[in-house]
Amino acid sequence: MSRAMRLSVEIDGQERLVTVEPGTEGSSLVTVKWSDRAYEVDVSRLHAGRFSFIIPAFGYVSHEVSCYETESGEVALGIGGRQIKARVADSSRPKRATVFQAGGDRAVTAPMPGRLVRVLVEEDEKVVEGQGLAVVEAMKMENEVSSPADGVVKEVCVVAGESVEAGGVLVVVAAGSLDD
Amino acid sequence: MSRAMRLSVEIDGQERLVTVEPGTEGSSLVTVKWSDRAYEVDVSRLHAGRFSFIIPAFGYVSHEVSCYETESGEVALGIGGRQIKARVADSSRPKRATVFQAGGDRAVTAPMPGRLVRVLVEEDEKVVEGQGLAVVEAMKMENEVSSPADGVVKEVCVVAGESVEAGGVLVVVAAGSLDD
Amino acid sequence: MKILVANRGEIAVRILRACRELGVPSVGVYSECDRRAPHVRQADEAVLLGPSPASESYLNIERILGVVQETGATAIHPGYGFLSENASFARECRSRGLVFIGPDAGVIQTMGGKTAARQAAIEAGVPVVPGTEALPDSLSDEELIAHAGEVGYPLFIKAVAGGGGRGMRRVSGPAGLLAAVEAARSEAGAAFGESTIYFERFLECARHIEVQVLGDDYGTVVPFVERECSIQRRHQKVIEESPSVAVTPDVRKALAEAAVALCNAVRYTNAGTLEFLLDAEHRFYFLEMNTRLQVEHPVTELVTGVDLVHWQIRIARGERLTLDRNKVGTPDGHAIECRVYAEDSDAGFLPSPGKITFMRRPSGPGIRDDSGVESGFEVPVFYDSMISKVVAWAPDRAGAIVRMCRALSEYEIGGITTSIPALVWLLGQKEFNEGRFDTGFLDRVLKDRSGESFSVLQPGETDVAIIAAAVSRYFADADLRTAEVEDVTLTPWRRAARLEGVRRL
Amino acid sequence: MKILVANRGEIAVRILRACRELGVPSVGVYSECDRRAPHVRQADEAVLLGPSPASESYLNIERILGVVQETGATAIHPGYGFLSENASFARECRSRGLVFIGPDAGVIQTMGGKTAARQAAIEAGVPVVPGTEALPDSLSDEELIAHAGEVGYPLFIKAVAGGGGRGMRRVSGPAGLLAAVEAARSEAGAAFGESTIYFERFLECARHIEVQVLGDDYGTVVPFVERECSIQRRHQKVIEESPSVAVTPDVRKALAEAAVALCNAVRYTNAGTLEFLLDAEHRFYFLEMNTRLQVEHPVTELVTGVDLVHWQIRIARGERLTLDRNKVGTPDGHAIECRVYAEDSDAGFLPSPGKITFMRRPSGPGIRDDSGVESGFEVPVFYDSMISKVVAWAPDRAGAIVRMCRALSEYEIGGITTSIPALVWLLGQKEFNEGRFDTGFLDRVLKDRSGESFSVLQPGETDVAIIAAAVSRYFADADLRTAEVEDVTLTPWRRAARLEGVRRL
Repeated sequence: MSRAMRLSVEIDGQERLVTVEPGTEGSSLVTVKWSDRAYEVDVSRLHAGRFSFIIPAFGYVSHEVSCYETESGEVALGIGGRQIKARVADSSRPKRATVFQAGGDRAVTAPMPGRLVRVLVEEDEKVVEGQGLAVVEAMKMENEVSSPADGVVKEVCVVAGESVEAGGVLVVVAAGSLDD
Repeated sequence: MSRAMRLSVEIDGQERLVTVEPGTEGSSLVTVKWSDRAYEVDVSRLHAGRFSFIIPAFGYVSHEVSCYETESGEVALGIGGRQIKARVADSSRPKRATVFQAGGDRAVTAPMPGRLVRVLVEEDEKVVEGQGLAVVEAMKMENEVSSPADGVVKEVCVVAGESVEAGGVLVVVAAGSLDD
Repeated sequence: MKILVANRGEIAVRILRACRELGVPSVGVYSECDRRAPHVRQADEAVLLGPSPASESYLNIERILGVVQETGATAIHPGYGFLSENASFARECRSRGLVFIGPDAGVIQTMGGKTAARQAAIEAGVPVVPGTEALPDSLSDEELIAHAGEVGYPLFIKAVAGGGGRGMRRVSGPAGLLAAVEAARSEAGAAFGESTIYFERFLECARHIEVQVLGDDYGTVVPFVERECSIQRRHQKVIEESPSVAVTPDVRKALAEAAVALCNAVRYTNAGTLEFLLDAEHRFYFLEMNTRLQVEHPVTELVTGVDLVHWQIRIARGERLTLDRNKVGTPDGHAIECRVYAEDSDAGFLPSPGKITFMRRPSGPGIRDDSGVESGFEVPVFYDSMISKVVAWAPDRAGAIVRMCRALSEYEIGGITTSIPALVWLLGQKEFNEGRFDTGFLDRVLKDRSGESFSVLQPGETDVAIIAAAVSRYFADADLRTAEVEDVTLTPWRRAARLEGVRRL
Repeated sequence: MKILVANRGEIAVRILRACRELGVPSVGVYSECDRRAPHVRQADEAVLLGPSPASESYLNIERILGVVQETGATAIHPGYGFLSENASFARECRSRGLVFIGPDAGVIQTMGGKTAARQAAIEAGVPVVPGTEALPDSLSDEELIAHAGEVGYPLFIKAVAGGGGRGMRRVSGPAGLLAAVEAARSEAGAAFGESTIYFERFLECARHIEVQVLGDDYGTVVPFVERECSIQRRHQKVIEESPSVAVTPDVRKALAEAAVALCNAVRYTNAGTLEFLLDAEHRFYFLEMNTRLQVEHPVTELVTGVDLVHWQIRIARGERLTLDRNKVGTPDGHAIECRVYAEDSDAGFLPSPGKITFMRRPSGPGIRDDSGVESGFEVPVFYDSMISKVVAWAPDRAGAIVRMCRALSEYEIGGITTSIPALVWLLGQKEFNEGRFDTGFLDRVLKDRSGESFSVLQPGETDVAIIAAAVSRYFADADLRTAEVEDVTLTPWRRAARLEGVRRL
């Protein structure tokens, strides 16, 4: 616990390079810095993933925050009954590559685990942005998954009745104008 | 998880040599055996230290049991709102030696952490079984610690005002008849 | 009596608690994914039904009746959902000499069909929303248009066998009628195996008001003070309360009388709820009846002091109702219930199943938490996403609202995403606080927000969030760097064992 | 108004909840060992007082008043214990222009001295237990014996400045009197710095009955339906309830009148409690007054619907009492409170501080849990061992008892030993269920048990216990043997990091 750590933290669409420095051995204080800011923070860990922060610069308020990594790799911060999403990465390591995003192909994935009820398109079918591609049922609700862009269905990766995992690819859409 | 384990389990003052055998990979069933008994047990772990056991031999009852090791090394089993104490040891390893118990000297220890309020005896003083030796305060309560046997105070290890840990030795009594 | 609770989640826990309090032995049932669910441990006995899909477990009549036989249960409590309004299941139970804790199978059948229930209400002199009888598929387009004209626009096309908003279409004029009829019939046919529809006038700015009743085997029917359930998202209730700010003592009396008239007419027994629409002129219209316990029954319990589940069981074992009708018809204070769903309200209310890593439930004065999950349990994808109900009581409505806000601020569920942020937002809305809303309110304001997040950082909180994200990651890594892991869930054994290396047999 | 809550544990959480519900900003204070305590997070702001011993933190007047200044608090709620009945602290607050949420300092002083309070009661025409005035240390042995003879045996020697049973001795005849006086004086001197004692008749088979009152600044005093607190271990309350089975409507009326008479006489304001003994002939005698909120106030809240802490704050900010005296003087149903202590009841009720590794709190219909700890918190050795209060409400006493039993069966606190097994045993006692007990009941039955464990395995449970002990150990070790640890508290990060080895900066 005696070494500093540099992290990339993305919240509200903005990325900051944050340094966390521990206090002296046995102290509950850490220093957190980014840009022109430096905060002393009194950290109390209540449970794995649950913290109370007292930040003297912000007065005597005890900020109770829970921090959990979600299935999609984001960090969900529970603050005052709200759920804020963040991305945290060890800045010394390369970022997670974003699959399929580079080329013109878009992988359309299941937003949560469930059962594939219907596939609404076929391979080689032209689709427009927002058009329904497949219906996933979870918790008694049917959820339509729609195309992120205009394009052509390049591949249908699932069949109706199958179970799907969160993030599992349902359909691949080759993006591009329909007039191509 | 694929190997059997042999344990010594002491409950209600009686010791049994118990074998735990895992079921097939991925199964929630284990077999627990001792003496002439063998039970299949459907184990569900809710949390570290918290279990639901369904033991077909005992019907469909789900036994919800919590298991925590106490400061003194015992296992506290929470069963139906009651707290049962047990001792569990890996039978392949030697038992924890009982300090001071072998000779005529008895170490009298603090039953819980606290502050030593008063020492009631002096070195070389004769004491009788049940006689108060020291008073430890914890949680606003004064608790008198008494002699486990007739004997002579051989050593007083603490002074009033000091903090004491659970199990910390307060006084050593050389056991023996007072007429010695 | 020995009761098998043919349900799961919070309502199974609720019923099993009642069994324990009444000293009645209980049997819980569970599907494979529910092995760790709290209701399994709350039951005196717990039996595995089968695989996780409801059709193979909680809806598997044959298997459930098999468990009844194995365990020697003599009664079945169906809860809500699943088999609770299945008349043939109720009939099958009774034919086997089992007590079905609910009304008679014939009553379930009559009141379960929407047009039959409307007909019963009309015969009992209870006003209904203007509408048609069941419209056979054989009707010509002209006949359909004529029926719609009589009802008047805007109107709802509804499935006779409907529920949960399926097979339902709103039509604002004759132009869209025929296409909507087609769509509704097809959806209803797919959902219920029965495509028959009917038309009902759509009442604008109406409230959803309902009356809880209990009836015993000796002809006594007791109506309770009303519940207000107008806060709905897509016809699903989100917040319920009792009493309603819109119901005057006169209307309350008239609602109670209407409820008793209809219940007497069909000889209703056990617990049930009559749903009404109340328009801006304080006129009410019978909508439908739920022949079972409702999700929102706790608000009634808190303003009357009556344990409805205790009474369901007592009525089922032949006791007479001894409630003071005047007392249970008048609210003592005010109660509000918030349904907590495992859903990501910021992502279009997407279901959010998964493992609950930590749970701190609200507590303290005036708060009741009926929950069906706990820390360590994995919320399954197979069933409804409601995981908990928080209920607040206070002497008045404003007090109940602030208490609910306080409770939600204490509620913490780690590992999954819940609707709590959306509830907090909703409780802060001016119209809600002033009691000015109807059944369309929530959908309207949600549309206005067009997907805006319910979890917005307040000024100054961004820095706290950055600190939290960074420090939590720092500690997660630090744990792995240090030999002596300081983890509260690690027992001394495991700590010791980790330090001395892994022991082997 | 901005309130500093000068307390810790469940009562601090209770008061902070009330502040949040009333929209009043709050300041919490804490000692070093309480950094992780729930009250620190429940407060809007939280300030470290100092080291853990109470004298350096929660009793450190100078430091607390310093925090008031730093945070701009304008009022202090002292809770119970600590500074709650310290008249000079109350006076100091008022002299600095702070609102002390409690009665006037002069009233605290008058009613805090036991003999002065007795005198005030006598003057107000309220019956007191036969006894003497304060007996100066200068009295001769003969004079002491004469005073004792007038009071009659058996009698109690009590410390004028007494509390918590210290400086108290029971004497059954003249023989032991003088030695007991000596012992009581010495103990009282050590405990309170004041050795003066007095004699009070010991009433056999009496019950401890108390009356909650609220008084406002405008002369209105409202008495509440009584609480029954006879279930005590060594003068410490263990179970409290409202109403008392022993109090008839006539006695209830007379108790309320006596309470009002005394409060009017001393111009009592804010919350307070008058303690009485009630003998087998339904005669009652004033014992003493607690000039603060009591631990057991929730039972009164549950049978009257009144939030006493809300009213404490409202009275302190000058509001008028608007309670219906008839309503709050008549119980609606029955409420029972069980105090959960961190103690090992099987080891002579030894304190059991330590880290709470898991906590599942009871919930559901009719249950309120007021707790001051949570999972991950280390219960300190420095303060009182009460960690939680469970309160059950039902329409009648028998219903409240079964509900309490149900709640205690759900309550799980891992890592420390608690009094829950002893409470479960107590709730099962025939005399308790029949309402046949007095203040000596619990000590008598405990003596009869002579240390027998409250946690006895029932027939057939021994095998389950052996299985549990072995399997839990098996899994603890198995976790260390397998690479992929299945631990619900392990975040995906840590799981991943563990698998790929420890990352370093």
